[in-house]
Amino acid sequence: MSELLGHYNYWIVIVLMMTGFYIVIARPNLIKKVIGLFIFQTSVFIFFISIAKVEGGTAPIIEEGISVYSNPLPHVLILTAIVVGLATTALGLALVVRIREAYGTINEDDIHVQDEER
Amino acid sequence: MLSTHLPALQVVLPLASAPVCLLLRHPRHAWACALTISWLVLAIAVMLVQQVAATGTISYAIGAWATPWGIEYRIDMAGALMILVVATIGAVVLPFAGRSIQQEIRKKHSGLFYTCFLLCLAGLLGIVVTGDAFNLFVFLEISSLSSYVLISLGCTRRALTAAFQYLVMGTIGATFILIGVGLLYMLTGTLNMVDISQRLTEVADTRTIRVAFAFVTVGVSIKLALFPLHLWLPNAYTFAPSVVSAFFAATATKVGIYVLLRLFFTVFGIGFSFVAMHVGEIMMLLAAAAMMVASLVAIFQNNVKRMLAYSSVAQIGYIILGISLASRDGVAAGMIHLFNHALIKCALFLSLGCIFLRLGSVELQDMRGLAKRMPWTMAAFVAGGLSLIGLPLTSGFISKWYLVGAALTDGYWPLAVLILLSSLLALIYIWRVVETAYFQVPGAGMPLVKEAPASMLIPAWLLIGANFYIGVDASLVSGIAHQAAGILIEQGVR
Amino acid sequence: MENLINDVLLGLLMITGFAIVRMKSLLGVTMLTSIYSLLSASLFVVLDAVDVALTEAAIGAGIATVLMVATVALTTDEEKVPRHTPLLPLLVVMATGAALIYGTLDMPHHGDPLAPAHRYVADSYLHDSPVEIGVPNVVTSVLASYRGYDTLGEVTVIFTAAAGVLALLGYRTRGRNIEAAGIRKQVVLRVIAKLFFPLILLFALYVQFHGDYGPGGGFQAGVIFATGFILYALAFGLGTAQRLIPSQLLRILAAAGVLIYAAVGLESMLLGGKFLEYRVLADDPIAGQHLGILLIELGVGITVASVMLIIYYGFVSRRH
Amino acid sequence: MDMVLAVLSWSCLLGGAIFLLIGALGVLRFPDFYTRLHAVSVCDTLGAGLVLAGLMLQGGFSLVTVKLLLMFYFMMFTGPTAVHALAQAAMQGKLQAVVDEHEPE
Repeated sequence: MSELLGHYNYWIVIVLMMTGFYIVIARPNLIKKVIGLFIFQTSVFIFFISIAKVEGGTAPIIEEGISVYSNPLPHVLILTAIVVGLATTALGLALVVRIREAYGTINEDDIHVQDEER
Repeated sequence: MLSTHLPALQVVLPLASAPVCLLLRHPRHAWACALTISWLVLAIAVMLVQQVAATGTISYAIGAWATPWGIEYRIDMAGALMILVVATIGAVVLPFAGRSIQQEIRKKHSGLFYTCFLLCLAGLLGIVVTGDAFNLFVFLEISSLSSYVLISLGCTRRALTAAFQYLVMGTIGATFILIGVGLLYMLTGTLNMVDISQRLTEVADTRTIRVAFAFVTVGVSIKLALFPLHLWLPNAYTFAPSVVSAFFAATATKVGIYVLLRLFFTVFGIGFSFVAMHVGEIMMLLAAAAMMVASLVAIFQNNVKRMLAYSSVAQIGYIILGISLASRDGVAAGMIHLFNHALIKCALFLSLGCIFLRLGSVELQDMRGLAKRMPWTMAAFVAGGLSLIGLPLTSGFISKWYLVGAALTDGYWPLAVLILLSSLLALIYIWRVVETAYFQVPGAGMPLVKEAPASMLIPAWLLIGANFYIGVDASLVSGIAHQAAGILIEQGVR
Repeated sequence: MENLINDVLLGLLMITGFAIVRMKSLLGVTMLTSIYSLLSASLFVVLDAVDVALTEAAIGAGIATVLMVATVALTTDEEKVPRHTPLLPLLVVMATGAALIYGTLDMPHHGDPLAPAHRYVADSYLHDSPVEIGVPNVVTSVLASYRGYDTLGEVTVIFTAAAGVLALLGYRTRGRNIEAAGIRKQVVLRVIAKLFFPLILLFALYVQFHGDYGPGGGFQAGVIFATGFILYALAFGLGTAQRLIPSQLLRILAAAGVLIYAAVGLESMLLGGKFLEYRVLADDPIAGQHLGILLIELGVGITVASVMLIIYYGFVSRRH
Repeated sequence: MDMVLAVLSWSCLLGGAIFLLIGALGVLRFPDFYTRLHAVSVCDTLGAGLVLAGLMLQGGFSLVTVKLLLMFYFMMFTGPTAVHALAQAAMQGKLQAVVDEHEPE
């Protein structure tokens, strides 16, 4: 039972990750794919930050009279990863805009059809 | 004094000159800037290889923080070989780019092209020299993002969809790597790869570490286009600008393979990767499938660039095959093929770039009788093709010789047969091009084209020359590769 | 109490996630994504990651949403229902999820203070950074000094994104004032925007320079700074904003930020230290660390702010 | 004194929560865009305001309270402005309000 209580947090985060992953690989709409990637990445960030949590700790800003802090290292990694994620999202969306201009659609299946015709 | 800072300069130089390149208004200036930097990078790479050969593994603590606390740059023989590959290809490809980019990319984009090229170069070099698992992810993303941009600059609209497809798959791969790194950190408390490997011995037999291993392996396999995760590669190589295809075919996937080597041997160790997780058998199977299936698909392609892209997937199979043997000879053979294939594929794509410059197409049907009009270009293509098949006196022969030898030593004789079969398939698809270019008459109304300019032919022929040199005297490459493989195996055995 | 908030937020995240899968209107999905990001930012606060929360709120719920809305406006709002039933993706996702859950079984419990992740490197950051760097916010000292090289990489990544958006979308450096037809009538909005614009910039400066002591730093400040200008551009049109801060200037600033960062690294090299070894920048090692962190955070802030604006200009000027 | 403060602050928090709940209910139940906007605007300002007031009472005379005051100040501006902008945009987009046809004469 304690096994279950100690890990259910991670399990929910895994469900969140898989929701994003599913959107990416199952949906033919390109915007939805980018959004799926965004959700997938954000959920991975939640996973990392969950690792960093220490029971009874506070934010890792050193202050008098506090001895237990949460782990700062995953925070740093995720700060970096958030920015990387935004860069990916921006680039992906820019590509979507250009694809729409070139093909007139942002549906992957329709794009395949157009590519096959040529 | 400067020589101690070479590992940092190797990466920071192209990284810091990319913004400068963005500010240069004239395309020629941006090109000149990128060219100078790429040659400097090559010079640094050569010096580093000498240093590593003289003193052994180099470690450079960035910010002077001791290893697990700060980020460490770590170069051993295997890393030095990879740096040399990436830097060489970068330096050879850029002179070619001047003319080719002028034609294939709109003028206002060329400054951005060189910016992204330098960023990609910095990213790839950063991946190779870093000793830190998370830093690897960051530089992986630098190289990936810049490569999405470089691919999307191709001249047809399909370049956009190819870039998007690569972006989606690449990001999934990177996120998988991130998950794996997170799991590793969770159980070891460190991000330095050597440090992880030391602390891993206590916790290796946990389900968490097994899953971490699976995730990083799958993530990296997407990046290196291991069959069947190669789906992004054919489109990306076909629709990217010629220079970009040449650069990526020689470097991007190869760096992915290097990361895989680091993971299997340095981080997880042979005992875990190959004995407990059976990654050798899985990789061998996938590699064999890649060699056969991708070569077969290549035969039926009418776009020569696409043909070469599928051939790349097959050749990655060869390299992985060598690694999957997990023996010193096997890994060395894989690395030799990695080096040789980088040279060959780059030369082949460069000659296609010459053809594209003159013809505006790389479709097989447009290449009828081309050999009479562009003799030097086609000769370069044929020379590269021969090496791809693995004829004696070419570098391809050397690497296949070592591969077959390693497979036979370990008693995998069916693999040797497969290598020969796959070479036969290579012979068929190369022959299709040769037959069209040399023995068919050009159709009526086909444009009368001139030979490609020297600035583009020289880089291609330089690589072809190196290829024949290795074909005759492979002692240097094979020496470095065997030394590197020895170090990897030593790290892997524990 | 904290656990309860944690669970409620996780539950809300799940609901939002499923709603995103099911919803067909892309604008609606965009809004839900923004909510998802905001919820995760709140979760980060509960999990003690205040710096990350600030960043996620500014980037995920702020800028990313603006970009998504812009993309939907430039393309289409409808999502076509897929013709085939996506069975294979479902299987792949199930397998991946199952693998991850299998992996959790040997993990240390959530919040366990004895977990190896907290005992080794991170522990000494908490103990040594007040002495070695002298900055109360440990996240800042790890980000800017111990792992400063990652941050250089990160600035480069965002710079790459700017180069990519410039290459893909470009923008007109000069042009007519593009604004939606109705915006001129929004008097209230314009007045409030004018009122808030300086306040937002002031707040950005606070976040930039207070990052040593509290949550904040170059990234967050840069994004907030850009948000101020985006608000201005929304209310007064892109042309007015571009007169205020021209595209060419942004290009220079984006490059300058990366160069400042790299220059700090090279300078410390010239002064006899390793790359990014700040302690050689001043006579006193601690003062050197402070100076180094200040400078690189400045570089980060400049690049992030100008890159965000470059990206925004790129998307908005695409509309004809 | 502490007791009084605690009771006051908790009743503020609770009251705020109730208003927020009512607002959310209104968004779900009201028939068209404008009435829903109405539900959001009134209850959001009051709900969030009360919650902030409750938190200020908890904070006492400290930096936190100053920050909360600033937040209150900003919310008083942004909430109504956003709702106003939305309504105006809807008007310009020619969005029709739903009018009850069976209104008694």
